[in-house]
Amino acid sequence: MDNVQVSNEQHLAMYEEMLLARRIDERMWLLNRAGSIPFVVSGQGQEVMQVAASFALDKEVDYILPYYRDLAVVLHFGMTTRDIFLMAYGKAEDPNSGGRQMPNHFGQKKNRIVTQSSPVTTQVPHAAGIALAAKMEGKSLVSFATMGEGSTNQGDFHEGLNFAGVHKLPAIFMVENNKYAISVPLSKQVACENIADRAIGYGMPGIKVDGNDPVAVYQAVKEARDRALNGDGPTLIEAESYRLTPHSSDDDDMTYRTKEEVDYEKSIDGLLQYRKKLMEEGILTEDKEREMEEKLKQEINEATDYAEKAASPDPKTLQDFVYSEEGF
Amino acid sequence: MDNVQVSNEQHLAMYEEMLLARRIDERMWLLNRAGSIPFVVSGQGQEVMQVAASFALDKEVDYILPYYRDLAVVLHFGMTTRDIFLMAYGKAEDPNSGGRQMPNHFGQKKNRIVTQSSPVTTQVPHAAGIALAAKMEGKSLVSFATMGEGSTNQGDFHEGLNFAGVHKLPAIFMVENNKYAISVPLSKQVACENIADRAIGYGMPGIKVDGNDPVAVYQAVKEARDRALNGDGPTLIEAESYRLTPHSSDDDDMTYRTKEEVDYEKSIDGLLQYRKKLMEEGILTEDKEREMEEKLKQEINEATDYAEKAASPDPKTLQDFVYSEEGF
Amino acid sequence: MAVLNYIQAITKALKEEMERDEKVFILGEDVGPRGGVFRATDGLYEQFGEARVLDTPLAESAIAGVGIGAAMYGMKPVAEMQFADFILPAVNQIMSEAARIRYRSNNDWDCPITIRAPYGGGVHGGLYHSQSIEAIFANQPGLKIVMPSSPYDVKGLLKASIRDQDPVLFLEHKRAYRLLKEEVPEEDYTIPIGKAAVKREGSDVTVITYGLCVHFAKQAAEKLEQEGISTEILDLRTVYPLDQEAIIKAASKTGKVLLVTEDNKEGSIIGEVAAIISEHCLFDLDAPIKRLGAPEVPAMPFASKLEKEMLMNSDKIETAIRDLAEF
Amino acid sequence: MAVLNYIQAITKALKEEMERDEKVFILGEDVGPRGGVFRATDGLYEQFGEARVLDTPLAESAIAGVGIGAAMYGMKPVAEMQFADFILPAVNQIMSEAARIRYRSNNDWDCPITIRAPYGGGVHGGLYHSQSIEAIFANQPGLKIVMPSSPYDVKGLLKASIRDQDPVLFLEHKRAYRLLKEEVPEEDYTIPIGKAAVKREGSDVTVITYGLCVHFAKQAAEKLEQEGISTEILDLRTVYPLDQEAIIKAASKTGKVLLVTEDNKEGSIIGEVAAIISEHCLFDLDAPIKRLGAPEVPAMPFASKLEKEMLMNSDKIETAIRDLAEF
Ligand SMILES: Cc1ncc(C[n+]2csc(CCOP(=O)(O)OP(=O)(O)O)c2C)c(N)n1
Ligand SMILES: Cc1ncc(C[n+]2csc(CCOP(=O)(O)OP(=O)(O)O)c2C)c(N)n1
Ligand SMILES: [Mg+2]
Ligand SMILES: [Mg+2]
Repeated sequence: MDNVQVSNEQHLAMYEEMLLARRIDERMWLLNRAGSIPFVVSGQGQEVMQVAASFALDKEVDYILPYYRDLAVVLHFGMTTRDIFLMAYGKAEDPNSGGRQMPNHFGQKKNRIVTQSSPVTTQVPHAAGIALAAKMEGKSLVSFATMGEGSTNQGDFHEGLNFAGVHKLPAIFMVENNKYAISVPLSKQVACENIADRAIGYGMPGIKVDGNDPVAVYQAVKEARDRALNGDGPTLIEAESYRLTPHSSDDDDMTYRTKEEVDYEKSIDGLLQYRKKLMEEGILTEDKEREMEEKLKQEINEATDYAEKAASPDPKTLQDFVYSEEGF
Repeated sequence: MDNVQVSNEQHLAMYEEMLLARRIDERMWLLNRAGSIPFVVSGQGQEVMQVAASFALDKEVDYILPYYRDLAVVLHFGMTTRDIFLMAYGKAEDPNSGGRQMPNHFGQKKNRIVTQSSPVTTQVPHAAGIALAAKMEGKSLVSFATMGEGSTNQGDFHEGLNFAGVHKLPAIFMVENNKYAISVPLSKQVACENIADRAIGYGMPGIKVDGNDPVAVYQAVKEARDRALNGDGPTLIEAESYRLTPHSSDDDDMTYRTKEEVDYEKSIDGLLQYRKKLMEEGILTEDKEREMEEKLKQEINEATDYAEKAASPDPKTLQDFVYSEEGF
Repeated sequence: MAVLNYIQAITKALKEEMERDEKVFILGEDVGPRGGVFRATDGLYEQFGEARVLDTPLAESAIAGVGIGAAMYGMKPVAEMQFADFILPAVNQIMSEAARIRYRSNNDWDCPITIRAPYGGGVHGGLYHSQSIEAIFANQPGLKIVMPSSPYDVKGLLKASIRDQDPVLFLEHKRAYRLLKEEVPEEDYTIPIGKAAVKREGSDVTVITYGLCVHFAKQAAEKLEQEGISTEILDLRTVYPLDQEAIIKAASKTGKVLLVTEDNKEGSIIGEVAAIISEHCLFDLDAPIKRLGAPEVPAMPFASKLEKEMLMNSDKIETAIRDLAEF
Repeated sequence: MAVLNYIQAITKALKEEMERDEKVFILGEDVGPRGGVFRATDGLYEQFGEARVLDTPLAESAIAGVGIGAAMYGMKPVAEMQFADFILPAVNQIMSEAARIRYRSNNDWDCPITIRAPYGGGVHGGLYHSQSIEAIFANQPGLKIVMPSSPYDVKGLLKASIRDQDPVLFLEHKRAYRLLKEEVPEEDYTIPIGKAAVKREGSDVTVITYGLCVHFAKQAAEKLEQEGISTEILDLRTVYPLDQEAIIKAASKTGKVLLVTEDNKEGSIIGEVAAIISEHCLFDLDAPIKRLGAPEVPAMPFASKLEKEMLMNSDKIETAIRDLAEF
């Protein structure tokens, strides 16, 4: 496939989605530090790959199995800013879990965002299962599962990819390699040069891309999706970037990495690079940016207000939905 | 490394060990069909690789984690023919488990044959753990774990190899690819061309050898052992052959493969090929062979007799050794 | 009405459910051309084809996990674990995922998967082909565990499990496969999950048990009847969550309770049964609750004598009932 | 004697055991430079180096499995599971391997591994950072499960676990880590595994519990003392295998028994405790056994109000004791 064409409108739309994710994320930290919400886990530094990948999918039919850093992915697939803050506050209206799960355990059936748990990598066999079911029904769609690079060491990664490979399923597995698994650096997680090198063991293409390059990510996912729909089976994509925040609001990353390292990585943040490029190419202007920021800020303010005031789950609901209401 | 030299004596010794394993195995089927022992699971077709690999190890220091088809490996490491029949009959004197486990669940501490269970592939992380411990103690030895090709799809394969790779452990993992996992052919187990292709994902060499070529297997394992002792980490070896018997005495392989296929494979049986070669080269003669067969037969007869007459475990011992006698 | 054995009833239920509902499909090791190592899926590959009777790679967490994914999508997967002992690599998928999907999504998603597995000893299977594994899972709300005791129950309960909107662990006693035979109606019927069944009425002693042990309890009860001892037998059918009402009723009826399991006793299902009785029927009891289970041994040995020593049988139950009756 | 909190007692025990015996080493996720996400291994990497405080890849079955291999070789590994919830991928290694190695090899091999894991709720951890997982494992002969209730007990029991010749699951309540403080002797001491401890003498009602709930029970008992209700508290300490003798004694002493767990009630540890009592002390009981546990919900929700509703606390225990006393 030739290099894909991304229009200026698409560039702007992608950038805006990245920015929204970033601004929401930043707000979360403020709320956490102010004691308003108990927990934050961030996608900062991974927005570029998340949005670019999302644009290459079809949000009307594809199933996504995101992991906890994939704020930008679920926003693209239809979760609203308000939904996200309802989740952060653990409110009854939170569409992910009604306040039952910790923040960023995404799930929303109407948008085909498949419910996630905390134990990492369990979603990988699920993605194979969804792709299998879609294939059985002759549907033209893919399942798209993401995970961190540390998580590729779980047995379920191996078993899920192998299953998808053997049955040539329409699935895409994207590893968001941000160089750390909490405190453990890549070099202590794996001995291979690239996570993408694991693909050959499952008989599927393994593609490594710069996660800060939106066009490269877009193209890799688009090609993977085409292959999947053509019946050519799954793809493993590794997108590289860096985790710009501590692992979560409970973490102190200065116990295992240096401020210099983090500062350097912040200076080459993919979002900033993209902004610079769009500015240089005149696709983004100062005016447009101001407008965008204002709009996002207002959206985030409104969502925060709404979520803060929204009702908490009623303790009387504690025992609801353990089993189907019809069953038993 | 140059091609290894195998002396005529070594060739004969290897051949004799292969033949012993084959003759024991054949006896087991007779005993099973006669109703004397309840269960057989065979290594027929895999003796060549098993013996060749064993010769490349040091049976005085290395730890082996064999799987149920590795009769020839445990024989090489010091288990006796008598032990094997005691095991088959489930007798109290069985050194593997005192009759507690099904046959071919090997284990004998004095010979560093690490106790095995039935769920496949659990031994792979154990091999990493033993290699880790040996490395911590500065011992010059390797751990050697084997498994079937189907078993390489278990999560524990992935997790164990990854751990060994990251910590550059002195371990050797040999996959005995006999083309079937019970009824499921290789093509439905994996989508990769070679199991050895999985090695790159763990940052270790992946070597594929013809499991019917004793010198090739010997050399691959020898080189792997040298690398391990040099601190260069683990190796994944795939040795290819064919499972000449049904999966076990409980299986009917004619429900999923043809007699033609099996007959053809029997005609190129590695043991026969090796015999032919040794005969052609004059290393083995008809006289020597007759002598060998006589000796083995006598050994097997004596072992069978002994085991048949040996005492069964006393029901009063049922609750022994759940915990250490000292503990609690 | 045809006489079927226990495993034929499994095959029949699977076949009928697959004919009834296109969304039902089977996945597992050797379930295809081989028809399963016990032949539970015999003929299904031929009838329904490769797409609906899938031989999977040798990886239980994937069997469960792929099934869970398909179930979330809207299919009705029936996953086979070749032996219940080999379900352990799939525990995370079953507990963290299947059992929590409805609750964690606040009823947005669900996971109607059935996981079948042959459990139990008495076939020279040794430590890893003989285990009772139900207790490991019997503390996970969101999951149901069904353990049928006869061919009739197998058919009705397996159909109910497949149709259930929630994940069901369906445990089949492998020794029952060919040992137990009875008439099984041709018609479609289901048996409600979550309800125990009185399998024999009696007035002196109540035996509460499940799975193959129901058969042994019946044998014992028949023998004791000749001695004038009348035994009530309650078959739990669903061992999680338990049918408290039925347990309380059966225990109160005779005031003398024997609980039986093939599992080792400590931490087994019958501990919870005893707890329910001791909470609710204390003043109806005329004798201490008696539990009969295997000794505290990690798993069942291979050697015949050891295996026999460990196994439950009708003699052990008979003695225990008699002791209780005489109490 | 210094006052230590619960997690400091963990660190102290680890440090002392590593100083005492070179074969003791630690492996787990983030246990190295990070000192553990709860800081249980704080300072150990610096003191003992990378070889004895290993950051592992993110793979729990390997953490357990590699530890088991090392234990079989002769080391004394202490494996950390970052949260008890994440032990589930390692269930096969723990049950099929660790727990069965001695038995299956007829005492030829053994597996002296300790597996530590923080369990329990009350820290806004939601469904997967709050669970009680002991019941899952409490049916596996060959394994021991220790759940300390205070810093003093932590130090003595963790040392005993590390020195034990068999695999021990050592479960630490994460909310206790910084909540519970007490004087802990500098000296080396161990507390026997397998023995329960009377933590408070009393004559009206017996409370049997373990872990953090012992703390809540004490609070309740102190309050009730002022009302003239005298409470005996038995701390199980080892929840598997249970100390039957101590349970029977404590239950018989007052004849009124309250069993408490933070786990959801059905299938929990206290079911087995109730069963033991109902087998052995029926005629010593003056009231039905009462069990207090969480409702039957798959795991603890995140939202404060839901979490609070689900959690065990001293008020719930107080009410239950009073009810029993007045029975
Ligand atoms: C099975 C399991 N073990 C441990 C954890 C605790 N944990 C949460 S995130 C994490 C690190 C994940 O690293 P990586 O996969 O690289 O993703 P990242 O957070 O870097 O995006 C760990 C160990 C978990 N959630 N699940
Ligand atoms: C975890 C687990 N699942 C299933 C089984 C049942 N089983 C025993 S051997 C086997 C096939 C193994 O195939 P392979 O790894 O290729 O080894 P082979 O028998 O061909 O030598 C299966 C499925 C098992 N022992 N363990
Ligand atoms: Mg990462
Ligand atoms: Mg094979």
